[in-house]
Amino acid sequence: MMGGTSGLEQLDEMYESIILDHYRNPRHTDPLDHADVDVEAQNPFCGDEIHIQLTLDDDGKVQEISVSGRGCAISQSSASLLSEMLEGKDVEQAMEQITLMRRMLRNDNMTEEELDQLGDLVALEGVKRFPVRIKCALLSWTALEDALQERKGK
Amino acid sequence: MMGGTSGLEQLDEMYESIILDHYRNPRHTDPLDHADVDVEAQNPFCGDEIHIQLTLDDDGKVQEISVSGRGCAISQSSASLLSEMLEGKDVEQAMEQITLMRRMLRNDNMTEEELDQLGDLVALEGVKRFPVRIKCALLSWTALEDALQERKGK
Amino acid sequence: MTIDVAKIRADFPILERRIGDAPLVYLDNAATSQKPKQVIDALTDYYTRYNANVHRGVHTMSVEATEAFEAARAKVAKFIGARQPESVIWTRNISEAINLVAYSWGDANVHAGDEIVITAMEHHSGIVPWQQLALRSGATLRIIPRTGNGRLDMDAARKIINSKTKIVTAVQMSSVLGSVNDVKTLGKLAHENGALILVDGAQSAPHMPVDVEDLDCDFFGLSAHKMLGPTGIGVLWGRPELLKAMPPWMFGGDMILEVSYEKASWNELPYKFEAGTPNIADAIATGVAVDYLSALGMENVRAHEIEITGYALKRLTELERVEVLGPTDNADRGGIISFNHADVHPHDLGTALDRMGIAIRTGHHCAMPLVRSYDVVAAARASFYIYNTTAEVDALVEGIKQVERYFQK
Amino acid sequence: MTIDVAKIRADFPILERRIGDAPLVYLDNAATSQKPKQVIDALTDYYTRYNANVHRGVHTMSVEATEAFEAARAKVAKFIGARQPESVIWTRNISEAINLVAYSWGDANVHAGDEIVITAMEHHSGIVPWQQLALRSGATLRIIPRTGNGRLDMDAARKIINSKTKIVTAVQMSSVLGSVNDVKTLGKLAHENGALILVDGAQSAPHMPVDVEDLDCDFFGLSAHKMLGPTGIGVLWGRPELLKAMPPWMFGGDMILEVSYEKASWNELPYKFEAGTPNIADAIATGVAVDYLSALGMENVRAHEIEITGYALKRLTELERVEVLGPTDNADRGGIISFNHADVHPHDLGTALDRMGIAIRTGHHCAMPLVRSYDVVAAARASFYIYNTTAEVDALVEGIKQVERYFQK
Ligand SMILES: Cc1ncc(COP(=O)(O)O)c(C=O)c1O
Ligand SMILES: Cc1ncc(COP(=O)(O)O)c(C=O)c1O
Repeated sequence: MMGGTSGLEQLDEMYESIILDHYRNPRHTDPLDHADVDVEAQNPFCGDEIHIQLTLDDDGKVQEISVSGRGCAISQSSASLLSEMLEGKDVEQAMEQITLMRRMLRNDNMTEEELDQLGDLVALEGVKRFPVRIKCALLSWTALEDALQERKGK
Repeated sequence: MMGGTSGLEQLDEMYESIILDHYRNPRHTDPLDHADVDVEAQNPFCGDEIHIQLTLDDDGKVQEISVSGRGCAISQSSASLLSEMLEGKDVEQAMEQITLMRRMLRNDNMTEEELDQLGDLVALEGVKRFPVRIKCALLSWTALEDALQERKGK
Repeated sequence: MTIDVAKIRADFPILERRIGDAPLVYLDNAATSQKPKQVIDALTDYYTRYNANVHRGVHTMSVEATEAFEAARAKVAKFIGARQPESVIWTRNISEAINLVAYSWGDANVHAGDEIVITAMEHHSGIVPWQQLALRSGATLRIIPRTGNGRLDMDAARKIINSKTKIVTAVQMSSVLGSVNDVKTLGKLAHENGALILVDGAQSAPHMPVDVEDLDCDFFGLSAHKMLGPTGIGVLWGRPELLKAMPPWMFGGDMILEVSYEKASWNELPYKFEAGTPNIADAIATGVAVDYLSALGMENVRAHEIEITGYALKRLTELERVEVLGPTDNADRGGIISFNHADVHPHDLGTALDRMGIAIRTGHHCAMPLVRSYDVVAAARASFYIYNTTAEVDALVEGIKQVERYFQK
Repeated sequence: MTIDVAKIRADFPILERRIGDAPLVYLDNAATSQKPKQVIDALTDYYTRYNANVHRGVHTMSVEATEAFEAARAKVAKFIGARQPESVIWTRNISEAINLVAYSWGDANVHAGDEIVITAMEHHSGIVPWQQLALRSGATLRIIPRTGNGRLDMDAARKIINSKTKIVTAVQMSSVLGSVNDVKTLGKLAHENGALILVDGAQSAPHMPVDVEDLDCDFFGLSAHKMLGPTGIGVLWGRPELLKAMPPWMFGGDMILEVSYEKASWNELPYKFEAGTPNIADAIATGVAVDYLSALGMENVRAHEIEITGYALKRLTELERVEVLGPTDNADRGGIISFNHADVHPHDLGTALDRMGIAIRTGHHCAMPLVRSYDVVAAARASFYIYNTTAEVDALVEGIKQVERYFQK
């Protein structure tokens, strides 16, 4: 028979159980009526869609979060993980996490401390070994980054 | 030394002495004041130019001939040979010669009779072994053919 | 008679390739086909023996290159049933071929109030040039819809094509659904209404006999890379009288008869549409690709693909969680099968199958409106060619089952 | 340091070729260069190991092909001193690159009353796209003349380039005269007048160091086939901010972000300008060609060519009946020498030299107005590259002498 089975084990590097859990049970999916940050993103190459909504309090801290979309396990779990990451963070801190996330996927040298700071997000590290999928993992992060940067610009 | 000498002998197949003679001493080059057939042609790829002028008598016989131009030995000698061919011919006969000339250069099977009919023009037969030069040999012939055909069309 | 797949496979060096530990199972032929060594050797032969710029050259290699280049054109003409080699224009790919028509013919002939008709099955390359022509000219773009079972709605076509229609464009085989469309009838409808028809042969020319005279179409396009040829070369065929009347589009060397600073005059067909140094090597190799297919016989190529597609449809529709987009009956259908799995996103499926050496395509397949009409944003697609076997179909199906289990873990 | 010609020659299989009994002496490099085996092998390697359509593919070979394709783009960017790889757009050849600018930038920015400035040394591909843009827009085409000794008349340029000028286009090296033009100064003149400059690098990029940042030009074009690369691929480089502002020209797969029937949005640079499946194999091979040249060092390439050109000028000007068109001093001059023989028409000379294995080009070299300005309709042209030797120059000169004698018979 062609197409040996051995190959599938390598997938474990990307599809950690925490990823599959977030894919099947995405967090914070209820839409918000009103949002201070509202951004939609698409990956034109695979059709993945993400919609992020946030409300911020007066100190610029994230209050309410909604993240929803459709697409592959990587883009959707990453978005769900992003929603958890945002809990209790202010804009500065969120931006920091985005930068760390990017660096992890770019295979930059990361210190122990930095990896610690990423928490559950480290589950996405394996994606870096699947270069075409990095865009999937970053879809929601790039969208949020753009939206926050634009907000800052105002 | 590079570029052996043997090669040049093959040129004799194309540059028969009669060709070189017509190249150096082209016939019928004086322009006519008035012409019944007046056609210019160019080979855009090598820049060769030909100008043919004819007067015809009432029976459609060629009376006066002028053929001039500038270009390579093949295009210019062929034009000069064409001018000789035209002497005393009527339009029908000229068209026949043009067809024979084409066939000879296309390497069609030609009968002895047909080759006889071409007379001096047989000197151009060697051109068929130099495919890029066939256009040179036919430049004036195609121009004349077009002009005569157009005349007939009227 | 059908084709000898084992013998064919021996001609394709890439089929020896392994992906990780697994042998390559290449099922992405609708994106691009693999190349037989004959085609690859033609490139090497050209570059090691007679590489030279064509036309205008008096030296031996230039003459040889010109002859081979023009012979390739004649081979392609014969392959698609075109009577005049000069009606075959080399382009980079079919996308350029369609752009050429939309700009050169379109800008001269399509005006405000006119209608341009495309089908619901067009590739982006068959949508956007016409959409943009419509925007430039003020014409209206109209779409022949698909039926529920992935066929063109020919009744609707009869209404949509009318006296306002200037041109109809249609894929002969859908790159997503595999449907083979009745472009001959569309052509008749177009002609009855004084319109032209352009047939997108990107997926048909590689896989079935094509005869532009029999189809009675006005333009036909193809990409060599999908039919055993190299990347970087395609063809626009057009009825000579149309091409003659069309203004040139790109300007430069080779397409010119005479130039002064004030004006230029144009060379004859096909050169009028071929500006600058052409893709000589790849044109010659395309001639060899066409020789290869002609030697197999396009009827036989088609028969093989009907067989393998039938088998694949049978096996894929047995999978409960898999849904095939488009026709599941094997009539008027080519070897392209798009499908979705209820539990595994196509992107994840593609990555997982790749680990087993199985190359499929996933995404919108450059046909967003069509894919979206199935209420999905992406699909997986397996597509077959002359070297594919039923054993490879089995590998695909077994692979899908394993991935299914993996994602249930 | 200069280059090791014997070692280089061993890399070019075609140089083993014989024409009849004579070894090939290839002096038609301005038309197209020969290819080292490294470049030819890159094609074979691609087609036998990782041929797949680029972008969008999840399977291994598609990823490999995409990486190699984009790496080649980055190599070309580096080779011409461009900082952003995405500012390098693959085209079929430089002719297409110029057409792209004339259509996309030109139609949007050039209007009636504006002026377009070209030089007297442009190739047809650098004349006709601008001439036709002028005709479409109502702009005026103006020509920077040449001086008697085959240089651009820079005093005239200072007058001709004015506030009405929208774009200046200039060959960096003339394909007929070999003159190297001061395009940097032309660029300054253009910018001082609020105009852009497009540099035609068809003959310069293969033969001398090029740095688009140092030249401070706005667009730069080249054809790979003239610089050891395959046929069918060229490059347009443009300043990113200009390219970003320009509308796309060809429409189709890959250049699109999102499509509905009503509208489409465009992908980012460079893809916005690359419609349909690109010429993947030839792009990758172009990267290898650039590697080859970079390993030699473009300074060394230039030094070798100055040497051989100097020798050729000396020997050719010794021939009484031969007249060189253009500069006979070897300063600011590349390895292209056009000439005429008083008694032998270039066409006859070309055929005769071919019998001795010597490949030169004859005709108007796609630069009719320039050639005519020398009051001839055709010229012979010898052009050199890295593999040419002074012994080959001797063969040419001896060949001309023999032909001279032959035509005296
Ligand atoms: C200066 C110059 N520009 C443009 C071109 C056109 O190149 P291509 O035919 O590769 O488009 C040439 C080629 O001869 C050239 O020498
Ligand atoms: C039906 C159809 N048309 C057009 C194209 C575009 O082909 P290319 O990218 O070679 O221009 C494709 C390729 O996917 C296709 O399948």
